[in-house]
Amino acid sequence: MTPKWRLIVFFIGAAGIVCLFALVRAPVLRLNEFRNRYAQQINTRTFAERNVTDAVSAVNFDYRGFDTIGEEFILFVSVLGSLVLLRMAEERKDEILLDALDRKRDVGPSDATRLWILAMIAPKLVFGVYIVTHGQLTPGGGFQGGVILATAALILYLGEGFAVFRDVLSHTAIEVGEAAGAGAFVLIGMLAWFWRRPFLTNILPLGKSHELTSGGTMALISIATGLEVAAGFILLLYAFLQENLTIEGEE
Amino acid sequence: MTFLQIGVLVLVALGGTILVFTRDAGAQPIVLSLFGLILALMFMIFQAPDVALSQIVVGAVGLPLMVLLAIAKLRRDEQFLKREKDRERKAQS
Amino acid sequence: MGHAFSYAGYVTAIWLFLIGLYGVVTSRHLVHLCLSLTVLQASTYVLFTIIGFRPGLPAPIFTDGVTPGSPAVDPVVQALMLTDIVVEATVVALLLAITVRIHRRSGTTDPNQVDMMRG
Amino acid sequence: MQFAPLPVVIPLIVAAAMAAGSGFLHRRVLDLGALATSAAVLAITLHLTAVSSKGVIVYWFGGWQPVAYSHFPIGICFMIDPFGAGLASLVSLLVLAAFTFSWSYFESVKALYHTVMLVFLAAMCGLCLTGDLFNLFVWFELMTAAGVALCGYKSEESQPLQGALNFAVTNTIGAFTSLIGVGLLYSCTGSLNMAEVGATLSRGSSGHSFLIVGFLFLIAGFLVKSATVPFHFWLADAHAVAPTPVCILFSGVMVELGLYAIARIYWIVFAAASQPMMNAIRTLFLTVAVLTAILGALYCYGQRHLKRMLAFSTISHVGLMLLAFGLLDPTALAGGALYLLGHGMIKASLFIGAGILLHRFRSVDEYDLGRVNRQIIPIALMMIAGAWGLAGLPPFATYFGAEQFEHAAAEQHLTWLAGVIAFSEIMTSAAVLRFTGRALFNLGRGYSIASRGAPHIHMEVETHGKHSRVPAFMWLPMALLLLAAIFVTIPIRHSAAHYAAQFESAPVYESAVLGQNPSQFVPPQRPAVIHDESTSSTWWTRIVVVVGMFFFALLGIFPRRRNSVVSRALYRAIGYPLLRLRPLQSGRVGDYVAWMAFGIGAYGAVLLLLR
Repeated sequence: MTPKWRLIVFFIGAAGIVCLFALVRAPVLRLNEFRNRYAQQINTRTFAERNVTDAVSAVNFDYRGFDTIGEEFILFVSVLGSLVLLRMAEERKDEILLDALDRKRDVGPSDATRLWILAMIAPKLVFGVYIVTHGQLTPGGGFQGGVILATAALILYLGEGFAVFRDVLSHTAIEVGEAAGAGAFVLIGMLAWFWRRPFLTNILPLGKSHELTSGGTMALISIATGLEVAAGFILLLYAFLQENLTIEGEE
Repeated sequence: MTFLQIGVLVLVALGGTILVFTRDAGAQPIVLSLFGLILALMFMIFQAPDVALSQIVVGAVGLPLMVLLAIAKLRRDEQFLKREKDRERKAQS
Repeated sequence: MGHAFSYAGYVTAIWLFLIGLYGVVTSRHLVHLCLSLTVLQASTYVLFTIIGFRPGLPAPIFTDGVTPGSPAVDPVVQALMLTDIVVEATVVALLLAITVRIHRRSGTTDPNQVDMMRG
Repeated sequence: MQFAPLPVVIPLIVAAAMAAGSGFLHRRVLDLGALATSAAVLAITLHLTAVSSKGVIVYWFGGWQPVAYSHFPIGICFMIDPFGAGLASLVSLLVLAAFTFSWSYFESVKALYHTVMLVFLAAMCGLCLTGDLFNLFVWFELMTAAGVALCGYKSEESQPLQGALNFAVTNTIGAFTSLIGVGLLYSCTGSLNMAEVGATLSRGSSGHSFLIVGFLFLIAGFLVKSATVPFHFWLADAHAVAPTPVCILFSGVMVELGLYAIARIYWIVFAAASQPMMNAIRTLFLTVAVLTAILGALYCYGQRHLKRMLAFSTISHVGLMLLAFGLLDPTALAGGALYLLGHGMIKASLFIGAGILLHRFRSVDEYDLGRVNRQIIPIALMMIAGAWGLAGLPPFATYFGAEQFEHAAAEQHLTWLAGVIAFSEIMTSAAVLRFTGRALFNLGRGYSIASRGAPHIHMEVETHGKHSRVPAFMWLPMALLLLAAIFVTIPIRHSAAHYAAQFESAPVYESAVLGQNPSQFVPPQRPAVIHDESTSSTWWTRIVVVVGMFFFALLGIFPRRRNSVVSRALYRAIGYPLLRLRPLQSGRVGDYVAWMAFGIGAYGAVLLLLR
């Protein structure tokens, strides 16, 4: 198709889509008696049933925890897919070149900059861990905290270069961490199964409200998610950074 | 209050439009990051702090970062391919 | 009928959906195509947000000042959006990896020039 | 039912364990583990099929039974009936076949291949069993992510990448459209559970246009997945280039899962509420089905690359299965289910055949091959048997399936649909026969008119080891799948109609899921029947199909001189339309997305105008 015809086809379709949306305007915008019953059930019961204060985390990790398993594995598989596509394993043999490159990189950022950058890592780590562990109490949880932890690794790379990044965060260890995080979530679900309860049943003691231990398995799931997400994002960083450097090394 | 809500929605629509019409690779990560921030702001205003936090770490930091790295890699590959071609040409002549 | 914000949100969602589609259709660079996809997906965020929002109600986090069990904004759609955000990030990562790979193999990032198969 | 979550949970755990141990696990350990896992999942899903035949199994994750919440579903459930569990069994059978085939297959980059395949298995099982709309979206997206990763697995060439790109972009956009549909329905019904949403909609306050638009957006993603016109373009690009074991799953089940989801959504969520619009919906689906079947068959006949040929044949057969669903009749649906099982197995078997040729001769191109080899003759014979099955001829399950929906079409005074079915069967099987004749028996000369302009795709070798022989774990699954496609009819042929009638009655699922009443299914007044007596008209159609199949196959192998009457007529009927149609399959993702937008608009327009 020529670009012109492509646009014509698209605009005909787009006009149709606009009409469709316009037709359903009223039922979507009007409040009916059904609209918020799911939300009401969750909002009224979360605290009483699960001792947690963040209803969103309760939905994510308990009421609809099974969705979150699927979501974790979407992340897991996409990271693996990106690794396959960027061919990590194949390019391992070029690591010798990388070493030569790292020596060249000695004239990187100045010491002062490095210090500043490194000084940011510790608070990042603390913040990330805080977000992961307080998922059931305040906004946040394994997912958000995991990404924050991964950005700490990025700062390490910016400050110290790829060699240090690679030494501190061994690729194999991160891979194992990612798989362990994803697997742990499923295993926590299986815990109840072995007690002949439905998969993902929250069988641990629910603890006291407003405390870290509240919510039973929710805290554990949040930590597993955090591990998986942090490791997954670091692996993505690895994939993109390493290939960059391989090319550079060939110069 | 409604004013604020409508304002941020208009910003979101504008941000999306600008992002789609940004064809310059250098500007794309920045515009994407701004768009992510606007979305996070929208989530804050509409009382969704969990989603806002997640949008800030992913939409405003993680995603633009990946795009940045990918663009950098594309540029390096470009140079690499060009050099390969030059080398081939030299070898032929 | 609904509130003003929900009209604005609805229109915004439709607009983002269409402009994102338009971006994908007219894209000449695979990175740009990924970004258009994020715009497309933002339409689902906006739609879910306005569906869940109730003016005057607090966020569904029952800590300071919010009595547990009292009405709040819909937490279910927020949980769905969290999933949605992860999906978006990972899909874009995959597509960027494909982009880099395509560029390596065929030296182009224009989706209109990578056609080796047709017919 | 304690086993219900295992088809999803076991592959996920094994996948995570394999990824964790990828550094030190030996390749054979991975192979054995993957085989054992898929065999276990097969056993469990077969067991679930057997148990669910006594009544729908509902499994609440986290133990959130709605009974405690005034019958409001607060968690996620699996809703298992013989159709869903049977489809999950087909999924795990084909995954087992794929893993068997890949025993000596390409080197795995660590454990990535096995891991991603297992996650793919889990996602497909989840899609078959779930009873929750958002959960459906999650498995859909997981399927897409795993599929894209697998499709681009051999990314040394550019074509797999192009296929993966088109696959990823079109399916992702489809998924987002479906998500908008989920949002629309949630806004109106306040629930995500299929049965609850269906019950709320049927209480009815939302209006017809809302139902149409919600339905359309919700199924848009699955229309893309099941490759109906005009959402079908990505399929050929992705299937032609993916590694063979992945093709087995793509064509054998993934596409059909899209259809399954559409049928499930329609019957549980919308059927009761959209009763007055049933005719419009039937017209839409039949039109689309006819277009898909004819277009796919034409393209299929016009290919020279075996995998691409089979991919287009899948599109054509999806049209037939959509036809079976679109008749909105339990007999037709039962036939469609039977057809789906038979087609999945036959198509998987043919793709294994393509994999064997690629292993043996490093090519699957009709004109590049052309070597008679005594060793390859059994494979060639199995290809012919596969073509026979694609043509819907006895004793394959496809025959018994097609027979049923032809009957149902005749009952609705749509006898002409039999012609469309026959056309699709003739062209797809003739293409495979033509390929076998030319490539494996070295028959024929010159180029067939139909191949003009067909893409020539270079394939890379996927296997290592000796290329001079065909190992047993390659030909054995091919033969066993063909046998399975014959014998699968015996246990299910007579019960299929009963479960099809159950599948189409939402109240059964509502009472089972929401737990208000006992969930015993009472068959409707006029029970769906399996037609046992083969009327003379079906025999006539079969004879036409056999004659047509050999006619077009021979015509492709021995093209006549250019100005003979036959070849001019053939050019007008097949060659010319193909030449005009080929540019549409442009390989450019922008075109495909434009057509998707067009498709959504057009489907909506048809439904709104006919309502």
